[in-house]
Amino acid sequence: MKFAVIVFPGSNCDRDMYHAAKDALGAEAELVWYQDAALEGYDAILIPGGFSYGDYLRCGAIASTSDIVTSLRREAEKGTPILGVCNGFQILLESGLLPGALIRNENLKFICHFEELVVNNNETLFTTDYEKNDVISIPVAHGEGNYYCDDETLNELIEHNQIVFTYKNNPNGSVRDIAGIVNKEGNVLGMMPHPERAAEMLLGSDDGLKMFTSMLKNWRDQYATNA
Amino acid sequence: MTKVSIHVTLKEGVLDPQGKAIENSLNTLGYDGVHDVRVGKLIEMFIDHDDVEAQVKVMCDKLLANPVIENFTYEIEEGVAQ
Amino acid sequence: MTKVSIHVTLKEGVLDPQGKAIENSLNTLGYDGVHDVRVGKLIEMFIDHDDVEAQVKVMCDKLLANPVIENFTYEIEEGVAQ
Amino acid sequence: MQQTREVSPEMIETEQHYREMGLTDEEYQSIKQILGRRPNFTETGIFSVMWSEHCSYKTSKPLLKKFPTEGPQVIQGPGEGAGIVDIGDDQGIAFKIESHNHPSAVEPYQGAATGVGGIIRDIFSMGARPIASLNSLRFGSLNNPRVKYLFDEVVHGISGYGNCVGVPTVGGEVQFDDSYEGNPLVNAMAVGLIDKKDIQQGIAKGLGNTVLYVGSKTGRDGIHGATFASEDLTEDSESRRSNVQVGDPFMEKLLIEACLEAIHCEALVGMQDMGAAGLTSSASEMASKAGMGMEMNLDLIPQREQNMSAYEMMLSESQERMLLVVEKGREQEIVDIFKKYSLEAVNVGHVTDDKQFRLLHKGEVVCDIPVDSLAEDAPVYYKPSKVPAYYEEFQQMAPYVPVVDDYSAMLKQLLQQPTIASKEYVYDQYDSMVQANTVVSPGSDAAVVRIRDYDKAIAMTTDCNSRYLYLDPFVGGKIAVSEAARNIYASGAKPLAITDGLNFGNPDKPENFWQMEQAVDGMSAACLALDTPVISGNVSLYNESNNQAIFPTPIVGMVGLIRSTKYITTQHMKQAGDVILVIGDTKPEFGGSELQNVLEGKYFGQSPAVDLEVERKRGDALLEAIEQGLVQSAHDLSEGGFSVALSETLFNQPTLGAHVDLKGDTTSLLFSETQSRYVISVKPEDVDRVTALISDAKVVGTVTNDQKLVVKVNGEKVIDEQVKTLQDLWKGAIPCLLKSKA
Ligand SMILES: Nc1ncnc2c1ncn2[C@@H]1O[C@H](COP(=O)(O)OP(=O)(O)O)[C@@H](O)[C@H]1O
Ligand SMILES: [Mg+2]
Repeated sequence: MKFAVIVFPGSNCDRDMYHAAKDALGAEAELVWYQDAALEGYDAILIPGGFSYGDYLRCGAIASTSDIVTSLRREAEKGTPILGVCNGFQILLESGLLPGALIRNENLKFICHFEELVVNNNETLFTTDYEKNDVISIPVAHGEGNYYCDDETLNELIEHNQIVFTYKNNPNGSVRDIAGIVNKEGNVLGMMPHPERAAEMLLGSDDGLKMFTSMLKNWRDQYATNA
Repeated sequence: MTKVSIHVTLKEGVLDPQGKAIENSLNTLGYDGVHDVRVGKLIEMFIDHDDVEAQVKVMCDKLLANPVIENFTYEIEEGVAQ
Repeated sequence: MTKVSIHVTLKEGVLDPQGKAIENSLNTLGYDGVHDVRVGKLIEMFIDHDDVEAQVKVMCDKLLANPVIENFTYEIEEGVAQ
Repeated sequence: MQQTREVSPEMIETEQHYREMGLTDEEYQSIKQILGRRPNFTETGIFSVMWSEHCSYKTSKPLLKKFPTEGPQVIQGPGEGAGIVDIGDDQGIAFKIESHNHPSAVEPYQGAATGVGGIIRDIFSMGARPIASLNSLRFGSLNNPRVKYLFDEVVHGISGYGNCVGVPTVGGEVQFDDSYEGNPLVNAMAVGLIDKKDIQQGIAKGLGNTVLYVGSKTGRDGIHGATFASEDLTEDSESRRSNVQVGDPFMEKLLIEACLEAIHCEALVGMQDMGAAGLTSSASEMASKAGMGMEMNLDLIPQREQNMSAYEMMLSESQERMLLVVEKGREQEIVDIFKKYSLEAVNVGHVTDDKQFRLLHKGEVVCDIPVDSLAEDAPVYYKPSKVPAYYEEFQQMAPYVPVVDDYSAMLKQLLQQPTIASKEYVYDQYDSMVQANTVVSPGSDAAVVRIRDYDKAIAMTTDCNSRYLYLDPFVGGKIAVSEAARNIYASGAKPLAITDGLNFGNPDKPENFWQMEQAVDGMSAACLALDTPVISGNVSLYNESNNQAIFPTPIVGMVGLIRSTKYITTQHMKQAGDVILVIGDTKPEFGGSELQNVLEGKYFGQSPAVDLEVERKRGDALLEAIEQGLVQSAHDLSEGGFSVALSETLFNQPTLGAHVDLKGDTTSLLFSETQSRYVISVKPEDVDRVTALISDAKVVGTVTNDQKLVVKVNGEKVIDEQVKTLQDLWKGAIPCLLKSKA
């Protein structure tokens, strides 16, 4: 399985994501600079955290206007698994690949620590290795992770089981304690917490690794089916 | 060269933590008649273009405001030379 | 109840990295006539007070603007009822 | 449009305008002699910044010479952007500390942010990838609203910049004392990892080679200049303008990636960041170090504002700028690398062989100065020093004997002292984990970052208890280094080297200069004893408010090597049933202690003593025990003494408690700040081996699972508290102070 990690100017969790896929999971991974706009030939696409374009204007806004996002949309339509973490989640929202928006944390401060998440949906391409309602420990590190959407969108998210992760102790004020959501088709997942920082016990938790193993297993299954 | 001022404000209904924090501290400082504080952005720029208004609209739609949470208005100062 | 809009802008000479990033992005998107983009804050509020103007000035001095790097202006909309 | 009004060379001399730029009469005369003529306006400005304390270290140089700087572990000592120590496997660790005190006092957010940006540039300009940063902060009392504002904004600025550039902020310290009321200290340390073969120097070698300017454009930032230097300003124009330096972490992030790519290009000859005195210092130092000269055409300098004069460009402190020297004819290779990151590398000049620093502007030579006179040959002063009266008085005093009647209440009060209280409010705002290498985040003794692909890690800390230095700068200087070493040892690391951030008052006052001398002597002695040479540092003088100097605050940033990730140790108790030991005896030492502060509201008497030989022996023995796998947790004892340290080992371990049983003087046992002590926990079966290795370790109690802290002295229970109660007080103290209305 081959992962692409998109690198925007100002991305800063790109290498972390790369190492999680390559070293912790043992898959193939490549860093793809945002100007090398081709995303064909990868089995999954990772959009890392960081401060693309310095988070200026709105987090993820400027990155979402770059050409590579056009390729990203094409891949999303094709069904390629796409995982956006933190700034990657913000970029997915700004580019309309996921519904809603992220606004500043309720306490107006950047927060960085481990948080407990509840796995609400373990039937996505990204979460099948978890049990439903598992509580996992994954770090958050963000200033604008307060998920917002209007009631109509929220009802849709609930109706289609799109809320994948919620916080046990909401740290940022997000609607319905939302930490991560998936699109209706189930192949684009965005989340604020950083699974790539929880992929080895040496760093305090490997609860995030199952996201990567889930992607790998589901890719294998699909590969087996197609073959 | 035309000077343009764009006001980007949060939509009604969208929580504004910053506005609330400012309101609280103003109230704490003794300015208790202050309420409904909202914080938005003021983006100022100069544009060289034939149809400034059309351009401003597109730029706001495409980049400067996020329609999920924000509204925008703009003012165009005719014939400004720097 | 009076509605007040406060514009907080960066003083001349102060680097505005955000404005610069927005300008670059707009230029990259093809809006190349855009230049000198500066980003400020727009703070809107309602005030119940006899002397709104005096109060607004003090609030800006004390809290809303950072006098070391920012300037402010304000508009008071007379007789606004929400 | 505001512009600098330039004064003629004659007027500079006759009206003594050089004084307003900070030059003395003698210095002006020697400039005249060096040039064989009167310096013009731009040249006077250039001399004034290069001969300032910040760039020339003219008063501190004689002291800095005393520091031990050598050792087999030292790859690069003081003199470059940062020092480098060897960590094996052909890898080195580059690190340095830098102060941004005065900018932070004026504009705390930007002051702190640009401090972080500056020190990170020092690291990657060496060719090292920044892998961690720390910060050491000092403020006045948190009851003061201005101090609250400074504290909040400084932390916010560090977080805003550090998080964005993607360098984890893994540790630091914050202390509060009245002496910092009007003059906060903001020192930032950055640490980088480098392959030895990639080490760069800031050097302008090779006649005819090209000088490239990279990064942000130059504006009028930070030119506070002389009062006359501005046109008569109407009040209006004054209030519309500002010269405050603003940081752009996004630009810095691009520079990091581009510069670290550029070091692999053989066309690159030398690289240096533009720090204090920007273009002037980077260019002249690079040329002087190479024994060459440099010529630049200022018309080519990328400028953010209109009509900038040569003086303004050369003195600007705009951030996020780098100067590169590149082989002639191969500029394009470098230009292309920067282009990938949307950065322009602009050819602004070339290396000459006449050892002159020559600048052209609008077709005229605006500066022609022997380059060595700006750098290596800047003046050096030997200031008079004098023992302060207060020190002699303190030395005569009888030892301070505190009286405590309710020990539990005192422990609770100590845990709420802002200097001791949890700093979670601060470090929660820092991204301490980006890069996914942070093994021990803020909240233990030293921070630990692993070295990817190797089974090793590095430990880092900043320390300085300035209260001891105030009472006795010589002993306090020794303690500052020793305390840093203790934190490094306790985390399972071998101390390697230090960087020092010397923050003092006005050196022209002999009493202040004496403090500097003594502190440096004390630090040097400790560095020798602990085998931790000084590999980099920074000096910040004139830290005073209301004509009162700050406490002498030579901050020590230390780095150590953890030889295997198995040895990584934290301060927290691990398991019920483990045995608790204290290493080192306790004496009644309360001068400069937190207890003295609580009881008396001031510091007086003698500082605790320190025996460097004992310090080293205990540290080495503890490390030996750790490396033999015998130690479950280790924590050094510092402010507040044993009771505070023991409490800290239980915090954030929700299931554990501790019962200890001591004999002796209760107040000393609980609160004395005797040096060179640790509290450790070991498995019961390992106790004998540990006491055999560490001769002065004594069993004092056990780790329990009742979530209580129980202390008996001479058989009598003096503390019996729920850990949760203590923890809530400790965690809540700073947020509570910030919220309270003064
Ligand atoms: N400004 C800061 N930035 C990051 N971490 C900090 C800061 N201040 C304190 N800390 C962290 O809080 C913990 C306790 O600090 P401190 O009480 O100074 O420890 P010690 O007494 O062991 O030196 C340490 O892990 C330290 O790194
Ligand atoms: Mg410690």
